[in-house]
Amino acid sequence: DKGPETVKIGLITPKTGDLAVYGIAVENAVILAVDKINADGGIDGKDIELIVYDNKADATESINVFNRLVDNDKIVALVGPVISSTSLAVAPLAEAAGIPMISPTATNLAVTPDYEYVFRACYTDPYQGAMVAKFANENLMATKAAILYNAGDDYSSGLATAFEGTFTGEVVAKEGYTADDVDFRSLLTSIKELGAEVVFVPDYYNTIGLIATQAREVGLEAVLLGGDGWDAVQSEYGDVTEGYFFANHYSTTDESPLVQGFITDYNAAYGETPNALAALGYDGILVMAAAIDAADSLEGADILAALKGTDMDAVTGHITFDANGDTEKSVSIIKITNGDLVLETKISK
Amino acid sequence: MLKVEDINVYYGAIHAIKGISFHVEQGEIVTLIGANGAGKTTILHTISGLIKTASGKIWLNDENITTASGHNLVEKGMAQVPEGRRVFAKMTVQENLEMGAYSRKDQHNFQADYDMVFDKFPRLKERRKQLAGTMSGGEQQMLAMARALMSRPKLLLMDEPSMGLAPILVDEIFSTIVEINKTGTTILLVEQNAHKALSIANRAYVLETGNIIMSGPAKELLGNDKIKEAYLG
Amino acid sequence: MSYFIQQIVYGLSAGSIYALIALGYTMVYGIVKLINFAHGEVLMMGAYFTIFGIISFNIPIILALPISMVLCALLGMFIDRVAYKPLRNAPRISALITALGVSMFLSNFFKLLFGAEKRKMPDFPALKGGYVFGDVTIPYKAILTLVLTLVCLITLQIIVRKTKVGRAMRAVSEDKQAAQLMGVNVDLTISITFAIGSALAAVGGVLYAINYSQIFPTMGTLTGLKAFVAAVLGGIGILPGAMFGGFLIGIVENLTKGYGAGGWSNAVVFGILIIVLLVKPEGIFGKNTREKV
Amino acid sequence: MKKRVEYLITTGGLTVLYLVIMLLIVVGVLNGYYVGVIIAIGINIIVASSLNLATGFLGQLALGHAGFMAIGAYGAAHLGKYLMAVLVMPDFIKGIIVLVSCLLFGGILAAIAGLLIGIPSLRLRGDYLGIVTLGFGEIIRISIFNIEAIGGARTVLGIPKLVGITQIFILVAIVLAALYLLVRSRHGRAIISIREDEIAAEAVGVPTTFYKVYGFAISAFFAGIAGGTLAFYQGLIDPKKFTFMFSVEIFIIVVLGGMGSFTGTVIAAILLGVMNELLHAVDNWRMVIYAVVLIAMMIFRPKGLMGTYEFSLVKVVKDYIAKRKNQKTT
Amino acid sequence: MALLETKGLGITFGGLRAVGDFEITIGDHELVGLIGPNGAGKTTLFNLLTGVYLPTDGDVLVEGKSVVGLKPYQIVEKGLSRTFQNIRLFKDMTVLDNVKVAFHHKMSYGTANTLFRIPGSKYWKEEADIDKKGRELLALFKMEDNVNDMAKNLPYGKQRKLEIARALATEPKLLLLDEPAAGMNPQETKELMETIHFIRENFDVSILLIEHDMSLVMGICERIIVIDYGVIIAKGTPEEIKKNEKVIGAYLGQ
Ligand SMILES: Nc1ncnc2c1ncn2[C@@H]1O[C@H](COP(=O)(O)OP(=O)(O)OP(=O)(O)O)[C@@H](O)[C@H]1O
Ligand SMILES: Nc1ncnc2c1ncn2[C@@H]1O[C@H](COP(=O)(O)OP(=O)(O)OP(=O)(O)O)[C@@H](O)[C@H]1O
Ligand SMILES: [Mg+2]
Ligand SMILES: [Mg+2]
Repeated sequence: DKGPETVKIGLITPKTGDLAVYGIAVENAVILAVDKINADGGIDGKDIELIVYDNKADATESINVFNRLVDNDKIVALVGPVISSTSLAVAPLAEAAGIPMISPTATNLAVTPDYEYVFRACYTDPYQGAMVAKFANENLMATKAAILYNAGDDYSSGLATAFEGTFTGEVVAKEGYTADDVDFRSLLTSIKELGAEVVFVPDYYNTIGLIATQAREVGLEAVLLGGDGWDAVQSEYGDVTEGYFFANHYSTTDESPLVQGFITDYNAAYGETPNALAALGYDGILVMAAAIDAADSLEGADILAALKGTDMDAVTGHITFDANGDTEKSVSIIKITNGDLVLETKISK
Repeated sequence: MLKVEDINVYYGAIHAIKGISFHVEQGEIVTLIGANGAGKTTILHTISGLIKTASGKIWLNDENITTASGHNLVEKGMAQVPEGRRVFAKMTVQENLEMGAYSRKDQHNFQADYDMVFDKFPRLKERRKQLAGTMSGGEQQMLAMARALMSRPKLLLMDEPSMGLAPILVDEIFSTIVEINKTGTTILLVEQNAHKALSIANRAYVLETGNIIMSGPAKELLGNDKIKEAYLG
Repeated sequence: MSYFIQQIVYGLSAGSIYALIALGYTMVYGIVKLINFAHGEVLMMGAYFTIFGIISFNIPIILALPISMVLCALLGMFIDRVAYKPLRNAPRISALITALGVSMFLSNFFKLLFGAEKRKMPDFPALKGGYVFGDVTIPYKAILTLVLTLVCLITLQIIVRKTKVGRAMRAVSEDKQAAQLMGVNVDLTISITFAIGSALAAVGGVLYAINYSQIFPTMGTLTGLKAFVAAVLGGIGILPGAMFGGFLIGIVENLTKGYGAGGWSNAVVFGILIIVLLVKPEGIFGKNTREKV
Repeated sequence: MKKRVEYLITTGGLTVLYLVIMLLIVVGVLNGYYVGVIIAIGINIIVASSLNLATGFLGQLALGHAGFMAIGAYGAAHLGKYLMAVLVMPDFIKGIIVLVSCLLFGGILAAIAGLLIGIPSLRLRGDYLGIVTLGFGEIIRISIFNIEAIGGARTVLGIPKLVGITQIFILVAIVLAALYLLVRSRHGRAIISIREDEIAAEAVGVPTTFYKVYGFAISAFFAGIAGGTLAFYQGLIDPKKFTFMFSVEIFIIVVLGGMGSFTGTVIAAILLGVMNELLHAVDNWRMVIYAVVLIAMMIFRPKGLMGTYEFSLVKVVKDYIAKRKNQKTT
Repeated sequence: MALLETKGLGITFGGLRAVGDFEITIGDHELVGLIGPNGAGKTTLFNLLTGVYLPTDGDVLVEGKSVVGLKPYQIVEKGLSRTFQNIRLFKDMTVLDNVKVAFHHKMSYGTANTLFRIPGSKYWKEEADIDKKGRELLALFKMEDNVNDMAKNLPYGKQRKLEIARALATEPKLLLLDEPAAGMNPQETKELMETIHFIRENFDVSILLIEHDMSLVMGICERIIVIDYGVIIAKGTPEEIKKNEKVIGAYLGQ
């Protein structure tokens, strides 16, 4: 019995459309990992064949490309989709098809619980939001918080809701904005008037750059807090985010050879420092490859069994899975200090 | 002055002009008559460069203008009073006249021409500031003629200048055409009102579905029985 | 009260960017009757050109901006020649689709070339801060934006109302064939229109980048759309109307954000547009031109 | 030929087509992937045909159909979730009842929204109406994001998956047939006459305002049905889907196929759907190529692939019979 | 009771009094000409009668009942129908469909009937009925061979005829024709006169006709109304009008 020549793994990620930035970061990291594994001899001597399809961050497209990966390309395992809403669309299909799936970055709570075959490499929105609130409560002793979030984004509004639920002080304002907004001065002025001590702003770093710049402009003195989307904010907006905190999966200042190796390789391949999404993508494929290797089989059920037993060090921390298929990692709280990311503390439940 | 040699014009698959040749000499009034859809407007548009020929040549004063761009022909002394007036509705009478003089190099030198057209069409002088679109059909027709005259054309193409006009204006328009011609402008006139057209023209061509079926001195055609029956009613 | 005034100031500064973009939009629409969806992308490219000039070639912004305006003008003319001119006599909706196609092409092509991520605009120390009146701050950027917008409006008005080119533009907008019969070079006139509109878009793009310190391939899409809404609000084809519409949108947007309805701001903008059009279908400054039968 | 025979021919043709598809699925030529693509195309056909009624036949520029689709999707999904929970009956019957009633419910909600926007704004012309519909679509989208009760920015989950290839085939057939029958009636003639010349239409006795609102509401209704179908196919709704760009994609299908031709809409939806899949080979360039193809198609076929031409099986049959007769007589 | 009666009808655009104090009465089966210089207000009067413009003053009575404020389509239902100065056909519809649209207000089947075409239902009856009527009407205009042509592909003369046929399909009591002979040569005009004659003989309809072609107006109208600057300056038979000094000065010339 010779079996297939390669181990086919699919990746579904947005490469076009508004969310392409995140999709491409994940893709880059996954390709990097696959190349590395193949250079080291592959899985049991077989190369990984990575098949990547764009899904425009759209659910319908995700369903189509998933079917294509399974029916036409005959993949044995799936990494992705990257965006939560598309992961939600694919998860039941993966379950039905018996294809083990690990989404590196889908933070929506509902992605994993109902599906045995579905895992994720990141922690969930409610968990992360709650941990930041806990940090605000216990470490910053904040009594008045404001929340500023992207009302058109489930990641952002999910974190906002979780924060609101856990923060023990008074939430003086919860203000939404839309994905394409660029002018936050009015919102920030109104938050300033209300005297918040901390402002929770769960969004991606580009928007944070804008918001932080304008926060300084309107003279807002409260401390801004954020989630993992903030990662990389220091590279261009170090000055305006000085002294702010955010939750992250990993820290680029982590001394571990795994982390530093990843950063060096990524930098060599793409000329930039990997962000948290890239790190999660990297971990996602490593976990999956390790499981296939451990399973010694290309059967979904075997891989699934191996996945469940995952217990490995990865870039974003030590990974084991709970019954849902979620990782039980602690949250690193990072403080932006002199334009650098400095680990402030680690928080867990 | 104007020579058209064997031109063919198509609208997509429709063969609108089927190998037509004719000429207009300096100082003449030549008229093209023919039923609806015979191709009269198409010919004028082709001469003015609005439509391209499929084959054939057009000469203006011994210069081949077959492929010249429409906007250059005005400088060369050709102007057209288009079918349906086509005045610039949202511009004033004054601005319409300025558009008429658009191609002229002597931009500041046309007061005399204003006087000339206002003298011919006193109504326009009263309405200098009125928006052209709000004027009545007859007034617009006058404006269209005045506008064309502002370029000081040597050759004036006119497409059904009497269409939709009150009888009294029809007479006026035709006498104005004769006047313009007398001041040295050659005229190619397209008309439905064959009787009037033939009575002021020197020569005429009769057009039928893209072909010239008859031509000759206007007076002769006016007496021709076939013409009488088909076009004079 | 000062809080309110501060919101209005921010509104005016955001609004003047919309206004500037709307000027170019409305001008092109006024002449060729085409919603040039690619206008937003030209704006984006204007910002990129400028930033590349500043970062890669170390040109001062005073020089980089005019160069970028020229490049955008050329780009605008090019787009018109390639994509719109062949459809001059086609159904208008076909041209609309082409405009959408060009818009998609440019933003996606740019994404491929330069990456989808947002890039930071260099800081201009001279533009930091603002005049302070009690509790109200008027940022220098806002003043710069406002002044530039007014200058552009006045210049454009003079061009369209007083010059020969302007008259040709108006003639072309009414009747291309008749204009040609007057000796107007229709294609050239339309090219000039696109050139001016696109140069204005470049200015708008740079002002946007200065105000919001970021550029990215899709920056023009929504901004352009809102600028078009501004143009429609004011009365499409009418330059002061576009200006007014821009200010109105900027102010409305900032007030909704300033008073606790940030998530609804775009909805409110579109809501106001709908209400205005229902009351005055031709826009605030528009003239009622009913079809005469 | 009797009308009844004509309808029989059409129904027969559709049945054969359905059987062929099912056969191909059974023998494995059409795998899950192809079936999924067919279903996605089917949904696009429904929404694009509905838009064609408003834009191609009624002649109104409508750039906000994603909004109507969203309303239909949310209405159908929430009612569907509720009904699935409360109804007690065999699964198969329950599925049919829930599907039909929820799609109708979503469609009616969308039609009401169509009325709300249509009544005041249909006196606007051309581009102005386009901008208003665009704005309305955005308002719907933003409203969904801001109304937590219906899901807000979150993906709506737990929607029963009731749509497969059979359902989509029947739905597409019904919607196309309904639109086709509508267009070929006094109502359809009234609608088309408005596109051709509103003033003349009114002058020969067509209540133009009524028919504009009527056409627009029906168009919204079917767009709502498409939205519900999408929800029941995917089992979830991603509120981020219903953007202006999505409205534009639908609009592009209509114009590319030919305004005023349902045949064109079907063909364009299929072509674009297939092209979308083929372009996965060059994923990064997908949108760029799509845009270039779009521009090129418009330049070379400004009236769309089909213009206003309508394919009719009945006509093909008639022509064939006529040809046979000719051969016999000569 | 007169078919059409106007009382002090007038409209002002901005400062311009386009029609003022206009009083006419038209009875059954009349053929009346309306002439006057360009911009006199003839087309505007048609627009007032057919509900396109709302009069600023005065009243329009059709069979004794005011129609002011009604929508154009409602006025069609009252029995007025018109053609346009510049032809307004439904260009991308067939000739037959152009006519069928005009039967709209005589039909009554609803949407349900459209979608569920139950044999023997109203849909079939009404559609069959107008199909027959439409073809007959076109045959009367010698256009039976054109029924399936697109309106835009018809020659100009037939387009004019189709517009008239379409107006007749609404089964009007009064037909308003706005410059039907514009752009026609004398030969075509003669044919048009025959068509109008023919309508007179075969339909129970009155006609009000605007025209600048005197051969046509004088040739077929029983009486003529002349307006200038929106007001009536003369009324009478063709013979009287031809001799009227005012009309000669303002309109006819020499
Ligand atoms: N834009 C066009 N597209 C297609 N066919 C056209 C177009 N313009 C004119 N035609 C056709 O070309 C032929 C000649 O038309 P043209 O307008 O030149 O006639 P004409 O003699 O000026 O008639 P009229 O007396 O009505 O002005 C006609 O058959 C007409 O239908
Ligand atoms: N909608 C309008 N707005 C402003 N002025 C108008 C409008 N409609 C008509 N007019 C003016 O009313 C006057 C009468 O116009 P109308 O079209 O009735 O003339 P007419 O008698 O039909 O002339 P013609 O014989 O040239 O067609 C004209 O001066 C015209 O400019
Ligand atoms: Mg002509
Ligand atoms: Mg008139």
